[in-house]
Formats: sequence, structure tokens, C-alpha cells
Amino acid sequence: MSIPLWLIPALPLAGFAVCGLLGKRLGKSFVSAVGVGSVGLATVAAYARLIPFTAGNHEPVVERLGSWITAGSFSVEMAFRLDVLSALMVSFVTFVAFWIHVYSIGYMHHDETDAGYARYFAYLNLFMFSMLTLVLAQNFVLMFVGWEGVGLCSYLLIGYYYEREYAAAAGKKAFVVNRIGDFGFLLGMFGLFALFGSLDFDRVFQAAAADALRIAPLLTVVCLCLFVGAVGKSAQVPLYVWLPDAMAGPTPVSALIHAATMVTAGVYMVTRCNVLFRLTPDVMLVVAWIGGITAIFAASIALAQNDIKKVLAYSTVSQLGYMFLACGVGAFVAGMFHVLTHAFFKACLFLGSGSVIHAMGGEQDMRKMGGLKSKLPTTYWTFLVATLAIAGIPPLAGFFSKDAILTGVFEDQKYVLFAIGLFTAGLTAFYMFRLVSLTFQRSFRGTHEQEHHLHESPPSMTAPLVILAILSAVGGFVGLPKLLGENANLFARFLEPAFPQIAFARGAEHPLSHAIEWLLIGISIAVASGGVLLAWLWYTKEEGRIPDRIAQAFPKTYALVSDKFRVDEAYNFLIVRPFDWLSRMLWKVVDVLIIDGVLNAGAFLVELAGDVLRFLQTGNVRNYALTFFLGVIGLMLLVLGLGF
Amino acid sequence: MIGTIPLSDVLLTSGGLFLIGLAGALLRRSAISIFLSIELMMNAANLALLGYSALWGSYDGQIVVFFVIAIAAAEASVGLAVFVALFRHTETIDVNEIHLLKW
Amino acid sequence: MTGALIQFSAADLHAITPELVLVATGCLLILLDAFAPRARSWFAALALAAIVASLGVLFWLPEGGSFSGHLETSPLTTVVGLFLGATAAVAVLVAKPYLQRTGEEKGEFYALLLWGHVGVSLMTRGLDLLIIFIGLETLSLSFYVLAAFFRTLPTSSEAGLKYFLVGSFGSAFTLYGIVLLFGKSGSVRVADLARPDLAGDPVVIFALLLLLVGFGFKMSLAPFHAWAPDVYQGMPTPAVAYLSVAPKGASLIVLYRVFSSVFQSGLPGRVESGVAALAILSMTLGNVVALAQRDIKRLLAYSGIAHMGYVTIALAVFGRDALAAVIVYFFAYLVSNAGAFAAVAALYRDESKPHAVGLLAGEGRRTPFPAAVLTLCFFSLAGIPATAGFIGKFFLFQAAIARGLYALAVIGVVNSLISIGYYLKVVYTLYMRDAVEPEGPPPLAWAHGLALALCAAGILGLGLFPSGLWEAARSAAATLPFFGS
Amino acid sequence: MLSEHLLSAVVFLPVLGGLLLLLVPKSNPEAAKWLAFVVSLVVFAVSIPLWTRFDVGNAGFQFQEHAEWVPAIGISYSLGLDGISLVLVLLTTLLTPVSLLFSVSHVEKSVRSFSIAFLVLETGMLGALVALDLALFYVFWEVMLVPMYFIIGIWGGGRRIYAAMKFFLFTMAGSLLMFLAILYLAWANQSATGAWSFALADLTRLALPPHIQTILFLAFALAFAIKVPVFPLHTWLPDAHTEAPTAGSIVLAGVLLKLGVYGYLRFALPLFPQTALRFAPWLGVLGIIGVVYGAMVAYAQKDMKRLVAYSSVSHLGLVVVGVGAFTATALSGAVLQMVNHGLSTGALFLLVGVLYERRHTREIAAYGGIAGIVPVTTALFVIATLSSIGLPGLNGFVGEFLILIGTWTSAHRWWSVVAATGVILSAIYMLSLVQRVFWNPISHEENKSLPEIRTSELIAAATLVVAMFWIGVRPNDVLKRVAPSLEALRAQVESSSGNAEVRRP
Repeated sequence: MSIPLWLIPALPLAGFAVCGLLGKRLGKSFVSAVGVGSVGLATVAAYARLIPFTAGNHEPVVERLGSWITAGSFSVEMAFRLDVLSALMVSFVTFVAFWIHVYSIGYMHHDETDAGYARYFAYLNLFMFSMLTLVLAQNFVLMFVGWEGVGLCSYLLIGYYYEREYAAAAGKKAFVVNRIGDFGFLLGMFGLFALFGSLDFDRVFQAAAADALRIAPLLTVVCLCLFVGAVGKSAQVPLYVWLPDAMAGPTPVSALIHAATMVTAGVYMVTRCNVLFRLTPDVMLVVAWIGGITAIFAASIALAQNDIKKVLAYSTVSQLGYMFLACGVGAFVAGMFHVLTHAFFKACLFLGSGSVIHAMGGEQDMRKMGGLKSKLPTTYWTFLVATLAIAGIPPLAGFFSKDAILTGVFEDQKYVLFAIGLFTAGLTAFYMFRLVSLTFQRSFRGTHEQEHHLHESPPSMTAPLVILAILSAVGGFVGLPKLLGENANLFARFLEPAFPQIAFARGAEHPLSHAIEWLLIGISIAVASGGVLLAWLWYTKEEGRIPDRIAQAFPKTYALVSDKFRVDEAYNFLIVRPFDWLSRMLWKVVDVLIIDGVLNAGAFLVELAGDVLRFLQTGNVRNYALTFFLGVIGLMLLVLGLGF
Repeated sequence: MIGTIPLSDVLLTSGGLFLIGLAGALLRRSAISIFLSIELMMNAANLALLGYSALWGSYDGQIVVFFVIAIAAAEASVGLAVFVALFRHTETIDVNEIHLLKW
Repeated sequence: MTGALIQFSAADLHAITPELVLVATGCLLILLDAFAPRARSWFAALALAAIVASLGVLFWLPEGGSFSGHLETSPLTTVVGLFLGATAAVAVLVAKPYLQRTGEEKGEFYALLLWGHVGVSLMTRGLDLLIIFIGLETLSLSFYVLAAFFRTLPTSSEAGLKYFLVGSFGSAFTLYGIVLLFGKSGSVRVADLARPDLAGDPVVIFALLLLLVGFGFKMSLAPFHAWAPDVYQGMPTPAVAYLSVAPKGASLIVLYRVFSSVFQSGLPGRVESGVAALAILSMTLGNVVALAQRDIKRLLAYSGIAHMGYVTIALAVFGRDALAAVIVYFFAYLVSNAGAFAAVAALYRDESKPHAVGLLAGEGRRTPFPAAVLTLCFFSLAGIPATAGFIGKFFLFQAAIARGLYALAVIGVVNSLISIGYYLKVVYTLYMRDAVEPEGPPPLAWAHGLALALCAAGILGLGLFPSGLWEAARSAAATLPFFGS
Repeated sequence: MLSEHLLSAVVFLPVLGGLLLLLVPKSNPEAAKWLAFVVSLVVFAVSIPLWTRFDVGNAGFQFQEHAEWVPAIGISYSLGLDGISLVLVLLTTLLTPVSLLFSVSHVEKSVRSFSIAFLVLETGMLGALVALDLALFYVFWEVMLVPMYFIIGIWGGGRRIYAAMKFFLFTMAGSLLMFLAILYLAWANQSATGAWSFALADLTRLALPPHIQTILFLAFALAFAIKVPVFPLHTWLPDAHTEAPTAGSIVLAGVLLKLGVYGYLRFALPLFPQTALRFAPWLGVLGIIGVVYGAMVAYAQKDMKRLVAYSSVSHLGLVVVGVGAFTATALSGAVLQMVNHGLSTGALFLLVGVLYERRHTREIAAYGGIAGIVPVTTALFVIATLSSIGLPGLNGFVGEFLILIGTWTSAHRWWSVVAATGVILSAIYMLSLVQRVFWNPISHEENKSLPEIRTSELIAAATLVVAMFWIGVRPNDVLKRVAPSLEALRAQVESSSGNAEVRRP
């Protein structure tokens, strides 16, 4: 109980302040020390709390720092919560983040000025602060602080190379799309407050569980709103468009924010609110389908991308789809499990790609790579491990989590979704090995000077790769399937407290027979290895001739896929341009023409009247006498004329 | 002996004179004749005054008449002076010609 | 009652010492001008002294009627006398350097000013239509001459001609009104009009309307306003400073005096609507046409027409508070309008040219003090709070609202919104445009400085501490017989 | 002595300072600048006790002062301060030195007059915020116009005369009818009780027939709506803000606009409770129109200042929504949001001013990619932007959130749905501004030599930024002072909107 929870996010915040204010003057080594050190300390602090917590009975711990906002009936506290969910998140967020920070030292070192370097680490620390706040929050509002905070950091880091218009635009796009999600999140919070008169997790969930029936219809709307938030943050259809562009940021950022941590915040939020979601089956269905669709949609796009980071980006989107699929069918544990394993192997993949790009001198196009296996051995092997993991080859981490998800889906009798998931698994295996093959195998296709200074990255970069590779290899064993004994799945046991029993809740009523489970495992292994094999055949053995032939056979389809189904163009045409046009109209027509027009016309008429009437003053005194006389007549008529 | 003339006649005459003067003041173009018409209007008033003071048998009206005559005289002198001053510049006292100040 | 005009006592003489002082000084100035031309530089001081002296005497006079009740000495006459005297004093202060500059510093100017001033004060003090008429004519005669004072300027002579012709035309109407009233009441005393049978008599109404026309003419109330712009433009500015303020106030007081004595039981609806019509016409026409003026003296003339429209609302309201409001309003108008003309006198160099507003461009920085006072005066005329003008409008509209004349009040404020248009035009010409005139205005003379300072002080003083004046005006208004209040 | 006349001191110190400035010779502009700045600092210092000695939890008026002004007609010089006015007074006394500090390095033309005008303006604003007598309030309310007219018209930009004129006429148009309404109220009180009075306390006791209430309410509402400004009466604002000198824009956006909402809360609501509640829906609808409309039009702007100006329309629209919703939460949010908007928009105008003073153009297209050249300015601008788009942790979020959630719990849930789109829209227009000005490649050579923010400017901006963080982290410091007064206001309105017995005036 020694270290207060608030300290865990506070440390990176301090790091942010120092790097941001002094970093420029004090130079890179200082910045690295502070930037990485603060996160290191945070990690230490976090584990200092986590270990006793895990050892003890997993009772949630809530530390309140007093009221934050109080106005009228509304009140919210500064309060942090350590329970199994937040413990899980904190554990891998701090860990992965620390190693990515270490990696960044090597990655950012030479190609950045002191100022840029300081800025980078400041942002990264600020991100850590926000992410940890998000995770440790005890109420929705504080969670939203972190939620928007990570959004901000992602904006800043995507736009880190601000002088590139593409990067700046991508940052803005990310923030705006996230804001659309946050709009939903806000409405969701309002709804919750209207329903339960509080936004404190415990209060809300207990109250919800208590009188489930009464609130069900309204709760559906609320949960939908919350899910919109998750969709935005976790890049699901239809709001996924920002994540591929987000690759404009430095690669470690993609690894940390756009693969391992931030993007999974949506899944975390849904899981955190599992009580609410379980009470609203319709929303669960929506979640499941959105997840499934995203998974297969993004995977199919990944098939035809040539930018190494783009492939990984779409694969991330697809994997996040998996997680939501899991949540949607009530297999929250599986979802969180995949969050964990995905954090390891996807971080590893991104860092690996970073190492490649680093070696290639900034080149990201896989068509210009190849044969790097020999030049970058460490990178290659770690990358291979992570790829096998994501492909779902046993006994690597990805296999277990993905299998758990598919089982969950099947258990829930969502057979169509199961099929989709299975197919996506195959696709994943295929496009990932396509990537490996194009990048590391076959012969080098780049320019000579590129080839000349190909070199393995410094240890500060390879060390994280190795560690993450190991984790992606063995990480899965914490969650062995039930087949191997009731208590084999430590992970599920650990998370149990997060999923209280609720009246009317729907769950796994009908456990599957072992036979079926074995069958499912078999199928998924088969599909995965099938994908791997096909990719190897087509790209390594046949040197990509077959795909080319396919592409030539269906040029339109191929173009469509490689153009990401032209979704951005569609949005641009349907939303962005009409918006521009409308706002210009409102300004030029309503403001200038109508409102000001009317007023100016009025003023002008008065002026005109003056300009006309002044000519009554002819200067001829006889007219004056005449007006005088007419005035008299008029007055007399008015007063005496009628009546009397 | 004025009593033998009914008041109404006096008033009608006075009113008639006033209107004639008014018409002159509005229609004539020479400043002098305009002023003369105005004098006529004033004297119409004087006539009415006399009639009324006869009616009330009080001298107030007649006293007023004397003042009015005096004032009219004063006005005449001032007016003519102004006309002369103006004539120096414009060589005319036709008010249609005089409109430096307007609009 | 016959012969009452003839026999009078020392007390009666004492009662008109204020006027006598002024008349005598006027004569003295004429003589000095003829026989001691070297003393000219002292004329202004002399005139000023006379005005102050007559004011002093006015304050010490015992209240009550004199000349067997043909001349009034009352809180009303005292307060109004103060208003008139102050106006005259400002006019003299403005005149001194102005005449020096134009080389026209003559005794006549001050003499005529003083005599005109006598006429005005007789108008306000007279309880007798004849005295009122004599006052009116004295005023007119002096100012016909003053209008044409610059014999070398055709514009000045033309102003004289126009003022003279339309003026005497107007007096004829006034006179006929008086005659009819005498015919109906058998007396020229205002008090004798207070007969129930008269109040409803159409002829009496007709006569009163003729008075309204005649004095409305002096107030430059539309549609009897046509003379004002031309005359203001051609007339020497100091004289305008007086003419544009004092006679207007006096005329409205006279109208109030006569109306209140005839209509003991309130203004008949038709008369009220007639007065209201004049008010509305005057406000609107004045403000709208003022927008189109390029010459600042004409602009001020039209603004004056508009202001007479506002204050005529108080005649339509017709009550004690309304009369008090009139008095306050005219004090405010004095400091604002006379101040404005004082500033104009100080800001323009050449009297032979029209006083184009454009010539003021950039004076805000080149001659800060007069420009600042002019701005202050204009804000006061526009009725911006913390200035005297606001206080005037405040009590005026308060009275209108209390009488339930909402339409008039609303039209009034809408008009003052329009008026801001042209007042601000001048203000931004002063401050927000760059100078066009190579040489600035003549150096500020101490007398101008004093006049401007007094007006500025008056504007702010009244604007911030109106209480005393309001009390005084209330008690003064009590002098006239009023129904109800 | 100062202790019991604290309010008067705060209100009139600026004007006294202005008089003091008259003694400074014209030839010495530096002295004038600094003296004015010092004076405003002193005013701020003197106003701090208002905050510290303010009796939290007391809903009534504090630091009250009362003196006869025009007893004959019941006008009194009575001042008082409650939570609502307290925060706005502090905002005013804070923003004035900030603006003057900025102007120190940027006003060249007739500096002394500028400083004097500014101090007079401060007195006008403070007076209007603490006046408890309608006549007195009206005086201060109008007095504000004059210095602001000159500030815009003399020290403003290209179309300054047009803008100044428009500003003056618009505001006047509104307040003149309010003037008549005030006179009517006083008279109604006189005929009902026999005593003249313009005191708010007396006039609220007045029970007027509904149709009269309606007319008077509309007169008041118009005046305040123009000041806020509520759509469609807002078109004076873009011109005034754009043409005004930076310091003018800061105070205009920071304080003057708030006086509209303040006047509505302080006068229109208590005086005409029934009508006010009846018209609240209209208010809310206009508010949400303002939120969306202002944001969209802001997005279309090519001129930095205009963009920020229209963002004010959007933000104040949100405040109006909060007032219309009239729940305790929404009201607290509205009041807090007024302060927030003052800080964030003030900072934005200040920083735009920083750029303008260096490049002498407000065209967005003339910038781009300057983040690397002026990093500090960029950082400050981004923080101000985030505060204005309501990023949690900064002040803007708290106000927005309270208004929206308070509105949601009111009778008009859908308002808050529509108004919440402002969250998206504000991000769109502000971030595209930031991108086009600070990010992107450098498109203009002259920007490469853009000098970085000056110390004086930095201090001015930093002050505001600190305040943003402070309110963002500890909003209760403000809220707890405001809440009781708002509660009292609501109680008053709710209760009196019930009774229908009418004393005919």
C-alpha cells in the first residue's frame, strides 16, 4: 500500500513537464534519461502495486483524492481504481511502453534535432500519463480524460513530422474521427448519469445489475453511444479510416499507440462496462458484427498493400475487430486475452518493421526490399516469431487467444461470424507471410546505396525486439484452453472478478463437448498453416508470379482492393466536401447576404431618405413660407378639421 | 360710432385682409412686397383688436394696437436695412434669385 | 383693470432691474463703440458683467407678480432666467475671440445680443400676452440684425433676409392668435384665460394653435423649421449659440404657461395628438435629414430640430413632471448645443467658407481640447449616459411613459438611434481620419477655452449629479397651475 | 476605509488611473503604457480580496454599498457582488492587465489616449457587473460602448470605422428599448407602491400582468441577445473582433460578450420569471443554432481573427443553451464556460495578435509551417486551442461537459445532443486552423525569419494558460463560489413563476 495509484500516471506527467519545458536546452542524453526513466519508474511503481495485488485476493482497490467537479446534482471524484482489469492493462501497458521507449532512443537518435527529440519524448510521456489515467480511472469522466488525452497524443505524434503536410493532415484526421467517437462516448455518459445519477463505476454497475429490467430499453441506447466511442478509438468500421493514415508518425509510436495500447482502449472500455453490455443483447449483436466485419474487411485490404506499415496497420484494425467480435459474443476474457497477446506480437512486428525501415533509410515499400534475412538477422527472427504468433500457429501466443475467441463465437452459436473469423484467420496468416516473404526472403530489390548501408539496428532497438518476441512466443501459456484442465486458464481465473453474475445475463449456457473443441482447434490450426503455406508458395517459391497473374486477371477488383475500397474517397465525397460547401454557403449567403444585407439595406434606406428630403430645403424663402403655411393648415385640419 | 358696425363685419374684414396678406406673402417675389403683405396681415390683426376692444369696452386692445404699430415700424426699418445689405451683394431682392444657403 | 399697464411703483421698477441692467448696458456699449472705440476689447467683459449682474439681481428679487400682475417673479422665472443667462454668457464668451478673429468686434453685436436676451427673458416672465409678444419681437428684431451681422458676407445677409421674412410672417400668426384670445377672454392676461368655458371653445383652440405655430417657429419645430438651417449657416456662430438654445426654451415655457392656464383639466385629446404629430414629424425629419448634411452648422440645425421634437413630447405629456423635464432638458441642451457651437467657433478658421464636416478630419489629434469637448457634446446630444443629454432624455421619457405615451417614447428612442449615425460621423471624422487642412484651426483663445470647459463641466456635472437640478426644476414647475400633480 | 468600499474602489480605480495618466506628458508614451499597466495591476491586486474574503456558500450579495444618487426618482448608487458577478469581475480585472501588457509593445499611435480609453472601459465593465440599481447598471452598460468605439475605430485595422460604427449601433439598438423598459418598471413600481425606485430588489417584487411582462422581457432580452451575441444578431461581432486591436479583441471577447449573458441572469430572469421560463425554449434553440452555425461559418473563414470570432459565436451559443436549460448543473456550466471562453479566446486573440504584429496580415494562407520557427508561440497557441475545443484537463472541458450533461437532465435532452456536435465541429475548425498556420511545409520565405514571442507577450499569454490549467484541474474553486447564487436564482424564478396574482400598475 506504500505507493499511491495516482503516482503511476503522475510520474510520466512529470517526465512530460521536464522534457517539454527544459528538454530543448538540456540535450538528448538528458531527455532520454528523463523520458525513459519516468516511464521506467512508473513501471516499477506499477509492479510494486501489481505483485501484491495479484498475490492477494483480487479485491478492487479504490483510492479517492476528493471531489473534482461538483455542480448541482452532478458530482465526480478524482479517484483511481486497481482491479483485475486495470491491473492487467497496467501490467502490459507499462511494460511494453517501457521497452518501446528504450527502442525509441535508438530509433530517434540521429535523425532528429535536440528540440525534436525532446518533443518526441515529451509527447510519449504525456501519452503514458493519459493511457494510465484511462486505465486506472474509477469513473467515466476521469476515464474520458485519459481517453481524450491519448487521442491528443496520437494527434501530436502522428503529426510529429508536422512539416509534412500528409502527416499534419493525418493527425488532424485522427483527432476529428476520434472526436466523432467521443461524441458518442459523451452522450453515453450523459445517458448513464440520467439513469443512475452518477458516473462512478461501482455505483453505475451495481445499480445497473440491480434493476436490469426497468432500464433495459434506455440502456440499449446508452450502450450503443458508448460503443460508438469504442469504434472511434479502436478504429472499427466505419471509423477505422484514421488508423492507416496514422502510420505517418514515427514507427515506435505506431507500435506503442496504434498497435499495443491506445487502440485497445475501446476494447478495454467495453469490457469494463461488460455489465451494461451483457444487459443489452441487441448491442452485443451489433458489437459482434461490427467486429467481425472489420476483421475480414481490414484483412482483405491488407492483402494488397505494399507499404509495410500499411499492412501492419490494416492487420491491427483486423485484429481489433477480432477483439470486439469476442466481446460481442460475451467472450470478454478471450477479448482481453487477445488484447494482451496482440500487444506483444504487434508491438514486436511494428518495431521490427521500424528496424527494417531504419535500415532501408526510410524506405517503406516492400517491393523495394527483400532478402533482408541475412542483413538483419535479429530483426528477421524476432519478426518471424511475431508473425507466426499473429498467424495463430501453436504454441505461440496468438494461437491461444485467437482460438479462445473462435471457440467463444462458436459457443455463442454465431456460426456465420465463426466462419468469418476463421476465414480472417486464414487471410491474416497469408498476408503476414506475404509480408515476411517480400521483406526478408527472396533477393534484394532496392537501390545500391540502400543495399550498401544495410545494417542491423543498435542493441537499444534489438533488445526490445527480442524481449517482445519471447513474450509473443510464450505469452499464450497464461491462457491455456479449458481442455487442458479446469484451472489451466490462469488468465480467465484472474479476470473472473471483473464479470459479476447478473440476473438476466446471458453467458455460456451450453459448454461445448471436448470433441468439438478439439475439432475447432484443429480447424483453426489447419486454416492458419494453410494461409502460411500458400503465402510461402506464392511469394517465396513462385516469386509472386501467381498473385501478379491473379491481379492481371481481375484488374478492377485488384485496383479496388489495393485502393482500400476507396472508402476515404467516398467519405471525402459524401461528407467532407458537402461540409465545406455548406459552411461556405452559410457564411456567404446567410451571414453576409441575408442578415447583413437586410440591416445595411435598412440603414441605406434611412440615409437615402435623408438625401432626398434635404432637397426640400430649396433655399428659396418663399417655399419656406409655403411649408410654414401648409404646416399650419395641416395642424388645423388634424386638430379642428373633423368634429367640433 | 364704431359700435354701429357689427363685430362680425369687422372680423370678416380683418380675416379677409389677413388672407389677402397671406396670399401676397406667399405669391410675391420681391422681398419688399412680401414684407408689405406681412404688414397687411399685422394690420388685419390690429383691426380685429379694435373690434374686440370695442366689444369688451376695454382699452387693452387699443393699447396693444399701438404697440403693434410701433413694432411693425421697427420691423420695417430693420427689414429695409437687411434688404439694402443684401442688395449690395446680389443686386436684387427677388427672393427667387437668392439661394446661396440651401440643402 | 384698465390702465393697469400705466400706473406702476418703485417695486415694479425693482422687479425689472435685471432687464433694465441689460438694456442700459446695451445702450452704453453702443455709445462706447461710437465714442471710445479703443475700449472695444473690454466690451465682452462688460456684457458678461451685465449678464452676471442681472442674474444676481434676478436671484434676489422677491417672488410674486409686479406691474399689477403682468410680470412674474417666481422659482420658474428664476430657474429659466438662470438658463437664459448662462446661454447668453456662453454666447458672449464665444463671441469675444470669434469677433476679434473676423475683425468684427463691434459694440452692436453685444448690444443686440443683450437686447435680444432681454426680449427672451420678458417672454418667460410676462404674464400678459402683450408683454410676451413684445419680448418675442424684441428678440426677433435683434436677431434679424445679428443674422445679417457680417455685412461683407452675402451668406450672412441672406440669412438675415430669410430669418426676417419668415420670422415676421410667423409673428403675424402669433399676433393673430393673441388677438383671438383677447377677443374671447376680453383680456390680454394669461391668468384671465383660465375660464372653463374657454377650454372647449374651438376659436380658443384655433388661437392657441396659432400661438403653437408662432412659438413652434421660434423653436424651429418642423414643419416651421425651414429657416433654421440656412440662418444658422449664415449667422455668426456665437449668435447661433444663443439663438439655437435660449429662445427655444423660452418659447416652450410660454406655450406651457398659456396652455396650462387654459386647459386646467388636462390637454384635450385632439390638441395632444396635434402636439404629438409635430413632435414626431420634427424628430424624424430632423434626424433623417441631418444624416445627409455636410456642413456642421446645418447638421447642428437639423439636430436641433430633432431635439425640439423630443422636448415637444413633454408638451404633449403636459404635466408638472413633464415641465420639470423640459427645464432639465433645456439645461442639458444648453451645455451640449451651445458647447458644440463654441467648439465649432474654435475649430473653424474661415467664416466665408461653409463649415464642412470633412474639414475637421484629424483635428482630434491636432487640436485635442476643442475636439474632445465637441465629441463630449455630441455624445451628450446623442443621449449617452453619464452626460447631461442622457439625463434630459431620461426624465423626458420617464414622463412620457408615466403618462402612457409609449408610442411617442418608442419613436423617440428609435430616433435617437438614427441620430447616433450623424453624431458619430463627426466624431470619427475628428479622430479616425487624417487631417486634410494644411493649417490647423486658429490657436485656442482663453475665452473659447473657458466656454468649452464650462460646457464640458456642465455636461458631466449634470450627467453625474442631476439631483439638484431636478429638484429645482420640480419646484419651478410647481409655479404653473396644474391639474393633478 | 477601503475595506467597506472595496467594490467602489475596484470599479473606480481604473478611471482614477486614467485621470492620473492625463498628467503624463504626451511626449512620453512609454511612461503612459507602463503606468496604465501598473494601474490595471493594482486594480487586479485590489480585486483579489473580493475572491479571498468572499463568503463561500452565501448566496446573497456581498461587499454591498448603498448611497442615494437621485433620491427624488429613486435612483441609488448601490453595488453588490454575488458568485456570478465575482468570477466575471475577477476575469475582467485579470484580462485588462493582460491586454495592456500585450499592448505595451504594440500600440504606437497616441498611446496615452489608448491607455485612458482602456481604463475607462474597465470601469464601465466592472460597474455593469456589480450594479444593483437598474439605472446605474444602464449607465455603466452604455458607458462601456464609448471607449470600445474609440479603441476599435482609432487603433483598429482596415475597416475599423465601419466595424466601430456597426458595433456601436447594434449595441445601442438593443439597449435603447431596454432603457424604456427600465423606465416603465420604475414607473410601475411607483404606481404600485407609491415610491420611486430603480433598485433590482424592489422591482423584482413587482408582479406585472403577463402581456406587459412579455413586452418588457423582450426589450431586455433583445439588448442582451445582441451583446452575447445570439444568432441571428451576431453579425456585428466578426467585424468588431476582427478590426479591433488585439487588446480590444481580448477584452471584447473576454468580457463584453459575457455581459449579455450576465445581464440576462442578473436582470431579465429575476424580473420576468414567468416570461423568461416561457421563452427559455426559444433561447435554447437559438443557442444550439449558434453552436452549429458559428462553428460551421468559422470553418469557412480565411482570416484568423474572423475564425476565432465566429468560434465565439459557437461557444456563447453553448452558454446560452446552458442558460436556457436552466438546471443547476447547466447554469454552473454556463457561468464557468463564460470564464473559460474569456481565457481561451482571450489567449487565442492574443497569440493571433503576436503573429499579426510580426507579419501584419491575418490571412491564414500567409502562414504555414511556422511551428519550427516559433515553437513557443506554437505551443501556447495549441494549448489555447485545446482549451477552446474542450480537452479534458483544461478549463474548456469542464464548462462544456457541465452544460451538456445539465441540459441532458433538463426537459430538452435533444438540445444537448445537437449542442454536443460542437465537440466535433470545434475540433474541425480549430485544428485545421492550427494545421494551416503552424504545421505543413513553410510556404512563404518571409516566415522563415519570423521572430519568436516577446517576454512581455509570453508573460501575458502564460498567465492565461496557467489559469486554464488551474480551472481545468480545480474547477470547484470557481463552481463552489457560483453555485449558491445560482441556486438562489433558480429558487427565486421557480417560486415566482408559480404565482399568478397580479398587481395592476
